[in-house]
Amino acid sequence: MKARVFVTLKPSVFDPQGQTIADALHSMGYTDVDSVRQGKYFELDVSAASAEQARALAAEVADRLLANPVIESYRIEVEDPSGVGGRNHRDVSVSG
Amino acid sequence: MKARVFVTLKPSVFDPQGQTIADALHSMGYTDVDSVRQGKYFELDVSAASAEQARALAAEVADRLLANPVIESYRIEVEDPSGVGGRNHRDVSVSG
Amino acid sequence: MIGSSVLERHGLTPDEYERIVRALGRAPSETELGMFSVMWSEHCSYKSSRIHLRRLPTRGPRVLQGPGENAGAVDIGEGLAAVFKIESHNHPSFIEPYQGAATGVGGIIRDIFTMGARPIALMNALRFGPLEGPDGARTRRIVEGVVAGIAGYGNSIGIPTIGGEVAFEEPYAANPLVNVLCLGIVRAEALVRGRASGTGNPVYYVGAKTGRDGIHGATMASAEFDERSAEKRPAVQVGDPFMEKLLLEACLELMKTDALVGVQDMGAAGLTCSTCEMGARGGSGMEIDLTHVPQRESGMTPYEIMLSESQERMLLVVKKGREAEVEAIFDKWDLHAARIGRVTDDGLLRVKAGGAVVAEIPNEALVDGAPVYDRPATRPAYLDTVTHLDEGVLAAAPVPDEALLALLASPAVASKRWVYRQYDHMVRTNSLVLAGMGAGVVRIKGTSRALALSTDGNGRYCYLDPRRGAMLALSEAARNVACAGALPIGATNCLNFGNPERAEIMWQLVEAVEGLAEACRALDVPITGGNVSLYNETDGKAIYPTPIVGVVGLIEDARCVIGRVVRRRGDDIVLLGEGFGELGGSEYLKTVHGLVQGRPPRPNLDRERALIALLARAAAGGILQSAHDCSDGGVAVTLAECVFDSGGIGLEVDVPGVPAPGPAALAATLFGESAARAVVSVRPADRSALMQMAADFGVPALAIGVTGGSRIRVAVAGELAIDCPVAEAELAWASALARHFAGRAA
Amino acid sequence: MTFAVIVFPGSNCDHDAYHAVKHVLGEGAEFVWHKETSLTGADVVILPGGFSHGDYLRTGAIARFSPVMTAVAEFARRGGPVLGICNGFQILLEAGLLPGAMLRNRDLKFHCEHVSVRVEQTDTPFTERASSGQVLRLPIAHGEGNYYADADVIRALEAGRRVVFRYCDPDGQATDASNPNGSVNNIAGICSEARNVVGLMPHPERACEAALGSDDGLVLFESVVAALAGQGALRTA
Ligand SMILES: Nc1ncnc2c1ncn2[C@@H]1O[C@H](COP(=O)(O)OP(=O)(O)O)[C@@H](O)[C@H]1O
Ligand SMILES: [Mg+2]
Repeated sequence: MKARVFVTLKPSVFDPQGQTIADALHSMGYTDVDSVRQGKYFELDVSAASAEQARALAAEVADRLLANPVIESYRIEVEDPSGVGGRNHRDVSVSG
Repeated sequence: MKARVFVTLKPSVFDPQGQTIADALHSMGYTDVDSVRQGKYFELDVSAASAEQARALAAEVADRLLANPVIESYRIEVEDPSGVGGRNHRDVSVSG
Repeated sequence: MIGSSVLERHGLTPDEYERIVRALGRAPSETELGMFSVMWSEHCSYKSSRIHLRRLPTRGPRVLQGPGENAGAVDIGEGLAAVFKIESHNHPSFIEPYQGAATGVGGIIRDIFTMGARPIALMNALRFGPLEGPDGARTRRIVEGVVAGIAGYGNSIGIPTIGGEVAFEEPYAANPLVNVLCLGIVRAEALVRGRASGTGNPVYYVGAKTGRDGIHGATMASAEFDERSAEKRPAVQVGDPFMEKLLLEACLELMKTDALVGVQDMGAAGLTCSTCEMGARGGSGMEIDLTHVPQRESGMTPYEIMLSESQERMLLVVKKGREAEVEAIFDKWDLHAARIGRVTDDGLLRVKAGGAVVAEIPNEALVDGAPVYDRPATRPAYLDTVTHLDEGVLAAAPVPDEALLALLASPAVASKRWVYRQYDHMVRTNSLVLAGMGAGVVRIKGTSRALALSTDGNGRYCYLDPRRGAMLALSEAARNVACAGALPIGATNCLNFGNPERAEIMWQLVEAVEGLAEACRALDVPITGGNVSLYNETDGKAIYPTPIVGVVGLIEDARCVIGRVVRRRGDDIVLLGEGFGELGGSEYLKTVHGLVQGRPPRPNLDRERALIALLARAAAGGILQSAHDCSDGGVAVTLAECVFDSGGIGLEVDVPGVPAPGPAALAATLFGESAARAVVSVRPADRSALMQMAADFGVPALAIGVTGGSRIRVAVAGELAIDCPVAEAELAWASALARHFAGRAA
Repeated sequence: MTFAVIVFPGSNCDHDAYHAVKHVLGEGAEFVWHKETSLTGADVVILPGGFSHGDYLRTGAIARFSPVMTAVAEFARRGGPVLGICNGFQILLEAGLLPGAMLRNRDLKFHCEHVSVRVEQTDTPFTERASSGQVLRLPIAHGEGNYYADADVIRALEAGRRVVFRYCDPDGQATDASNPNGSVNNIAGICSEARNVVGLMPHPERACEAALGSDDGLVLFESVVAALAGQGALRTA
């Protein structure tokens, strides 16, 4: 089963990378891009009996290794195998 | 409007970060995590009239700057403002 | 009257509050209270250490700038000044190792270029808990993060990290130390000061936008850890080395013009500290309007803006009429220079938000108004027991070969390559001694000169005897630069201690400062600045008292620089100085017997001074092939380190035995850590010249053997004590540190 | 002879390249700010090492949009010798002036140390004074020097003799143990099809004086001087 973990800096934390990318886009003429935040994205292949189980595992892994709770928060998406066309039906959880 | 760009290494490209994380997880006892791939995740705040427009802008920006076609491919999600509960209804496009 | 909870949150006592009311002649507004709380915090006001720091010698013929400015400066000849300072970022590095260490590097670099100097070298002194054992996993994560953070910032901005030290001791497990030193070069007459003067001159804000991050960082750095520190976590900031690189280049470009009056970076206590300190130094006032301060988040209150510790921000005062010129320079670097106020003549710091005045405080009150405490100091009871070394245990000593291998593999002695390989130590092409090969040495392009740097400080020594420990810290740092061929000309120090409100901790601090002062006078190395980091303790458990000393040494002819490693087979090995078999507090006792006991070696400042003078002279005379000081692990470890990285050259020596109690005699001779010693190698032809010179300088010198073969063979008083292949010893030494991290996730 | 050293925001080996060319080699050197649009008067162009734009996003990803890069591409198209060192190499890759891309070092750590590099090709303007198979001792200092290109590109590079430098052991053997970052085929540096654009991760400019631990890097700069002297400087109009 696929679990996706999105790790982003907490809103209050400064994101120099996103800022620099936004500046670059502006100087390239993309003035309609108001702001950019950069985060990390993890695709986990997990052996789990259910979406719940997969999500729980992903959350534990995110807590312990993937995300730094001091400055980052994360969001998890699990493809519900029963669901049709996977990507449009998700089990979502948010932390931080 | 929010456009999300997910940049991942092409499957053919070795991902040292993902591999290291997978190894770490295994040594921590998470044997149910079969594999990990690490990518980048961008949240763009864009001024656009429609989801299509936002997606088109994000795609152009991803093509020109956010992703390197030699090693990476990307996926875009735009929150459809008309859609209910945003996150479950998306306009998805895949490249690379 | 104000609630005690409010005062507590601001780390202020009722008396201090009264003092504030007196200074203002009224009750402070919330913003003003916040400003006082950060300026009067231990971190900014030095209220517990000030009266003791006065004891440090800060003057000397070469001193161009002593303590009080953003950094100290010494004259290095040819019209140039070396600007340097050491800073701690201990608490942030525990909370978030990567960013904590990275922003520490960013902060000290700003201190150097605000003086007008081009930063050319970084050093770092690190202390962590044990790499294995109960906290091992957490400690390894902290080490990985701290080293990566220092590398991430220093490498990116392009300043070489040329040296430092790392030690691992239990008391640092919950309170790691991250001290960073930066060195810069400037033409002496071009030194810039952090002064605001010239009524009507505009005040500019340049760099990163102000966010809510780091609010109360300064007070955090002054509050001992406890369960509640979790809430303080948002005080962590993310470093932006790219922004700082732009600031660095833009500021140095601006300083080439004469449009600048004064500049200061916004570090601890952010906008509050930079505005009032510049005003106070210049004997003037300042008025700023917060609506002009670039802000990252909406709806920030004046309190938040004045206390924010967002990184990579500078405050500048420039000459009226030169605005366009100044703004053009920053534009070139894609930086926005925001004009936020002007210099006034009323000695007040006046802060406006739109029309309204939200704070109006005499600069003096904020900068010098803080109370100065002479806190009670009493000798800790633990000293009665730990300073006694029970010889009994030494009976069960392993054979010297095993002891040597154990010492070489101990993290404190082992090669630090795993650390410094992650640091760009060559950028700017000035590094004459590659990392790991001795003290850090950088040449000064355009001159014949070079500067050597070393940081040292043995927490175990200081725990057992803070006065001696501090003397030995300066001694070792000075000896290390002398081993590179340099004459020590100035020092900076970072005093890392526990909670000064405890009399035992205060005693350690006082003893250490007095010891440091005495050593500085004896070796005449003035202290040009430094930093004090207190409250390094968790739930009442303090770190070892740890004064870290950074010494700068001058080498007039860069071609005479020497390193730790012997150069060829057949050279003579000479032992300079004398061993007294002092095992107290030694690495040997800790590693081999698991003891932290006894009194540390007796500092012998006269001999130290003579040895340093001899080393510098002999190196300048070109008669030394290599030199390495005796410290952790004693003469045996020093001898081994002299041949490591030589490509397998061995050595055969015979050292005199020391008169020590029975079973301890051999160990004491080989692994005792008596000060004022170094091992040098010379060509046979130069040997008599060295011996003569040593006699002239009054330094005991003994030719103990030769380089050659492929084994480390050390005899004591004619009896072979150590006989071990270089390859085996070098492998143990080279692989020990990396082994703890191999195969573990970054 | 004039070397143009391009300065991007975040370049930090620009002064090192300048020093090597001007004070060690004794040739002319000039800094060119990235916002410039012309390289008139330049005989050689150096893209120096560093962290352009902080290396945020990807190394070299933002720098390639600098105005000066149009002039660099034009200079290269006309056959002018271009040397990309470390971050300069990464910029050339992002700009498409050289094929492939950089991944993070396989151990995810920054490496700063001297390594051995074997000269594979001597028919480029930056290696003509070296001998084929010569082993140079050069410093590396990078966290993302793990060269990657797909199999076809690698095949084309090898077939076209465009791998100019390879990591090796001191005896010249390109072993896996001597590969500091995991680069495909131990590739340390490559050249363009026309061979005038060369990029490498090691730092020759840091190895031009014995006092710094090695002067093996000097040969790259001496080569281009000889190359230009030989064929008369190919100046940009
Ligand atoms: N944290 C560090 N950063 C950079 N270099 C370091 C660090 N720790 C140790 N080194 C280097 O490793 C070598 C050995 O360090 P150390 O054992 O403290 O030397 P010494 O005993 O002569 O003072 C020195 O060259 C030192 O600069
Ligand atoms: Mg030491």
